[in-house]
Amino acid sequence: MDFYIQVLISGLLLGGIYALISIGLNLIFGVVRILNFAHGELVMLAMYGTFWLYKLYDLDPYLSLVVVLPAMFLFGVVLQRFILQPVLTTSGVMKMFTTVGISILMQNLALILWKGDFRAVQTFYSMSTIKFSGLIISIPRLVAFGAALLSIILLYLFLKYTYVGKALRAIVEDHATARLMGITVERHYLLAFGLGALFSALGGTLMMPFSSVYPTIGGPFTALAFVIVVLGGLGSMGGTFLAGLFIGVIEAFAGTFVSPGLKEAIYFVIFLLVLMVRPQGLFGMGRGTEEIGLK
Amino acid sequence: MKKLAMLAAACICLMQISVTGVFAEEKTIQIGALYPISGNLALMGEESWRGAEIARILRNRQGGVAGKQIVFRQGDASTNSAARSETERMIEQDKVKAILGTYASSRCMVASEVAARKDIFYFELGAIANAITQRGYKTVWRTCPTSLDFCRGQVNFIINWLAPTLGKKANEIKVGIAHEDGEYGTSVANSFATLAKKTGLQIVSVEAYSNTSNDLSSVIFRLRKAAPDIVVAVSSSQDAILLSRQANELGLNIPIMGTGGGHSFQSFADGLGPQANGVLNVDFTQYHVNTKYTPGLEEFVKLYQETFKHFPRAGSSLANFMGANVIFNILEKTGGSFDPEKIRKVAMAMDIQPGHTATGWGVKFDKEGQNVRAECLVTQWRDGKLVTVWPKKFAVMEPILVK
Amino acid sequence: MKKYTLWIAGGLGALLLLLVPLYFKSTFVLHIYTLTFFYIGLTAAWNIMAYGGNLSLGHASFFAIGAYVGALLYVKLGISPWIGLTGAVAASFVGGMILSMPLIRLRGPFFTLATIAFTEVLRLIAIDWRDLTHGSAGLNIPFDLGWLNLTFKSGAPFYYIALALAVGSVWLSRWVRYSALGYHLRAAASDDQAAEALGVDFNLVQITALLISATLTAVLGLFYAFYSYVLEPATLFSFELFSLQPALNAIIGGMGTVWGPVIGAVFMTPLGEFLRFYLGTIQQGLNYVVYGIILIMTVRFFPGGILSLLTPLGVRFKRWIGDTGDNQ
Amino acid sequence: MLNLKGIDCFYGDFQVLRDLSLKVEAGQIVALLGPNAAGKSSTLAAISGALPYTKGEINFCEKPIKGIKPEKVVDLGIALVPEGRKLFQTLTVRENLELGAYSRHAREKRGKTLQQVYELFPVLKDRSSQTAGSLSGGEQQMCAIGRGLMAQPRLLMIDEMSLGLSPILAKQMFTMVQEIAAIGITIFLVEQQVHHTMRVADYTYIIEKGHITMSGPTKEIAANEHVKKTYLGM
Repeated sequence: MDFYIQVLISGLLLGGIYALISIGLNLIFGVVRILNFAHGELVMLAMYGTFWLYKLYDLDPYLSLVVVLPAMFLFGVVLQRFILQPVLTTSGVMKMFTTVGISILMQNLALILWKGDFRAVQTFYSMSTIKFSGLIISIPRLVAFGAALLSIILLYLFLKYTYVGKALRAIVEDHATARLMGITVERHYLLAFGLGALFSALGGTLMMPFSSVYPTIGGPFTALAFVIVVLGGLGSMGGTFLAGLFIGVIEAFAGTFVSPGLKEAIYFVIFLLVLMVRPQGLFGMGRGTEEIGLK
Repeated sequence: MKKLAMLAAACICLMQISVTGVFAEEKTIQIGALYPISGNLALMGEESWRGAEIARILRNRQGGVAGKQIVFRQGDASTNSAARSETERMIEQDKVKAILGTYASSRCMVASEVAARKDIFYFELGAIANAITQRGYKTVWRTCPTSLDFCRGQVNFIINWLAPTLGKKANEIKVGIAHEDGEYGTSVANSFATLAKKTGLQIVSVEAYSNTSNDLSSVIFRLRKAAPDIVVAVSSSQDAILLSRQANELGLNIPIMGTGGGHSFQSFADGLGPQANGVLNVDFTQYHVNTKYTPGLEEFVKLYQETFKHFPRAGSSLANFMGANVIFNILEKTGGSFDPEKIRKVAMAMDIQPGHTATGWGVKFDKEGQNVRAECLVTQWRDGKLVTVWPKKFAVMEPILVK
Repeated sequence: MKKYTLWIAGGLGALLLLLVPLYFKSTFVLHIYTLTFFYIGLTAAWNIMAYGGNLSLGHASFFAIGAYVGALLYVKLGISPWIGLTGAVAASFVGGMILSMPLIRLRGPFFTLATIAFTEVLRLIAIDWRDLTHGSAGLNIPFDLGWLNLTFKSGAPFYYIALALAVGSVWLSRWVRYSALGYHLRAAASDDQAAEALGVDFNLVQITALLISATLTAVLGLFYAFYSYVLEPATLFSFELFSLQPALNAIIGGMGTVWGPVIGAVFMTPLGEFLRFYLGTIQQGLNYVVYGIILIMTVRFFPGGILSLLTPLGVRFKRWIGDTGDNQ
Repeated sequence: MLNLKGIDCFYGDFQVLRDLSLKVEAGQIVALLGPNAAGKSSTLAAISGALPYTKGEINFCEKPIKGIKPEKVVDLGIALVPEGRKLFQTLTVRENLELGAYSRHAREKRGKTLQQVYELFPVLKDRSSQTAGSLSGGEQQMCAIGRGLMAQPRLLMIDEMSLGLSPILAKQMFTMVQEIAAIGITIFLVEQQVHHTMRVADYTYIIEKGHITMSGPTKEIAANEHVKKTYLGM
């Protein structure tokens, strides 16, 4: 029994990180309606930021958030303003390919600037664990999980109770009508992209104590985040969180009891099944999704 | 209309430029150097290339081969398809008569196939798949160990050191394998399983995982259940760190033995810190080794540091250095000629005993073109350094058992 | 009169292409041509789905299905790849049917995501199913010369095979475009509801396009496998090489048109080789940086692709190929 | 107040508006009537800046508003209640109303305006914390109009208000419109529902195939034989 609980804990902790990265994507996907193929690269960039702050200035990964988060927010805003905004009126396909271009560009710039080495941060708490009644929990993973939970709650409150948050929700649902209300949609796109980058950066930085970074690390995160966002439902932060945990747990159990090599395949199959049976997402609102491809 | 004409002209130019290379000069020896220097394998590919490059620089300083300077025509085998294109290009456009490379086995399989069908020499200095020299081509040679040699190194160590240390007989030793499911991990794991069966080791668990995975807890759980005496890990890069970290997080108290790749990288120790201590590894010759048996190693490291401004990142550059030197020696003896018969004769006649090259490997090619005197050494991470611990003559420290 | 002379020009062009292997002895040149032909075929096949406004980023799956089925039948059972073709077509047909189950209800980004997920699943299975595919270690096509085995010493036979495949694919994609199916697809692309109001069964149209596109891709995959003699999941299921690249070619050439994909492939394939050679060896990754910039710039400044730059000529070109009305 | 002069407007290759001219005088209720697909919604889209027009000009309070983006048109004091309500279904009624007051001049006073809207439509106050999607058709229409009022417009344009409402409800809504006009807000009604519209409108335009075919004080229009036959079914 303990064994199953241990696997479950592992999956939940992993799912927290996944959720964190995915809410960033959900904001971008939901608000700006761009299929952001460069999402994993945002995570990658944040991880490198954390690494270099640690390496050059001996800054602890958690402290480096102070620098990395604003920087990544700004990066997201710039990306949206100068690269994506100009193609916003073209078809979805074109927007998507712009992000593919950004992804290729960022990956290879990282390769040129920082080489292919995998880099890790070594902190005193990297390996620290909590042990009780035969269960082991990694502290940095727990911290990441807590941060994920906290930031999802904060984001929820922000969307629920602030005026800007309400405007963002309105845009998720119907940006044309939001415009009729006088909502400056483009400016909110900037905000959404910035926040999306910020949450991805948070996920990336919190992973650094127990993970390593290299130029091509982003790809799998992009795919994963898409799966989670679709499962959780567009525009639904709670749904994304649950879907993140769900995928984390599925991955842990499938990996442990089926085969570690097939764990990704299993969640992709679930993804396809969900698209087949309930395309509006397992937990989600799925409202306003008709426009971007769900019937 | 003007736009179109310009576009068409540009297209044609592009075709032309990509098709017409710069022709080789007579006064130099042109060799193709094919490595994956972009894409997923870029890191080790580039490190491997550096080894060959150092060998070239050194040899040119000493007067080159048969009085001619050596020039590398570089190719980027970033994908299998690129490996093929680049091989064709180097042969047809750059007119190279021999190619060295490749680090990754699948790239080598493609590239050497192209080269062999055109009777162009292919010298493999770093890829380890057994099949490379088993296809019956007379122009494909390999100076480095095969994946079977890797596993031989591991199995010898397990039987001759681990078993006595644990107070067990060889056939009581249980081994768990965790390998990345790429071509490297799969072929090494297959070799290990084959060899282990012959020697009576028990394999209790074989876990394949994707090297892009960001969580290996399931691998750890499965290994924990199987409870082996040692985990043989075949990791390509960051997954080596991840495996060790999660083993530690999740209380897998079993010694881990890497198989080159990610376990040989300095980043492994940098990332893990003290936790890296005691992790075993089997690989090409590394830098902390009994230099009596590796003449030329210190010179290599010195020149590497001068050229690239830091300590070599892994032993694969050294292996490529050694291999490139063997090729230069062969060409020296043929007087710079690429005549197949001459090269074959010279190569087959080569007979260097172990302990006389920079990697400590001897040189003796078998009929298939494989250097049978290449061997893998067991190393161990000790205080951030990858120290050779086995076999004894190469060792600079005694191995220790860290769970 | 004018049309007559243009036909002659076209014929001369075709003849020149046929003569290329006689003139160029270099297999490298032939290889670049061959590769370009493969990509013309792949892009044209991919484009058939794009007529309906649907963007697949999972065509590597069909490519790999064709390659694996053909190669496995040959390596394991000794069945000639020419007969194996039927197997490849059948397998990709089944694959297309399976994929169309989730796809029926999806459009836009979700459609694309589903195709990616489908490919990932197949890729992971191919890696895991080692008894059959030898996993990542890969399968080799043995070097047994002969037409029946699709194994040759010179580059010329594959040059002609690839040329024929390219011509065939473009012809098929053109045929589809101007058939009732193509008309329905384009109606569906421009406005679903209007199309459905016209009595077009959108699902049926979409699935038919998918199946044609999938089987064509599989056929190309089979020949590519024998051309490249090593099969491994990392290459055949490669997102960059066989899912993304055809889409890129089509977009850069002009998506949803007959000739855009051809122009895109003819432009991009040598460019990729050229960039890798001239930039990749100067600084690792530099070629892809340039590649990424080209992509971003194309979308931004020429969203209609290269073909849209050629519009003035395009009209004349259309007249030349005997195409009336119906601009793109 | 609002003045459209010779508007030509295309939807792709298809011309939706031909040389369209109309005027909305301050303080009036003006109606634009016409059959399906006559160009009614396109006219509104052109005014609100969502649909560019190739010829002609639109003036609001004597100032040209061509090229002003939809989100800025609201700031001028023009609010549109779109066809089909277009409420933000997952947001609450209150949130919907609040968002109506997004434009700068309206935002400061949104608390006060909200009270006014609640007075006008008491049912919205009761439903304020429900999601807009859970409202009935009539309530949704009230919410949509309320949302338009939240922008503190000088001109309120309502597209197909009666669509999908029961005759009794529709009648109530038109009475509401009169109440709103009484506060001093100019109203531009775009309708297919002729009877009720003519009951409340001061001035009426008839649009057919993208062109104004008839206009005049509502009473005159109602007396017109052609209108009687085709629109009033008499």
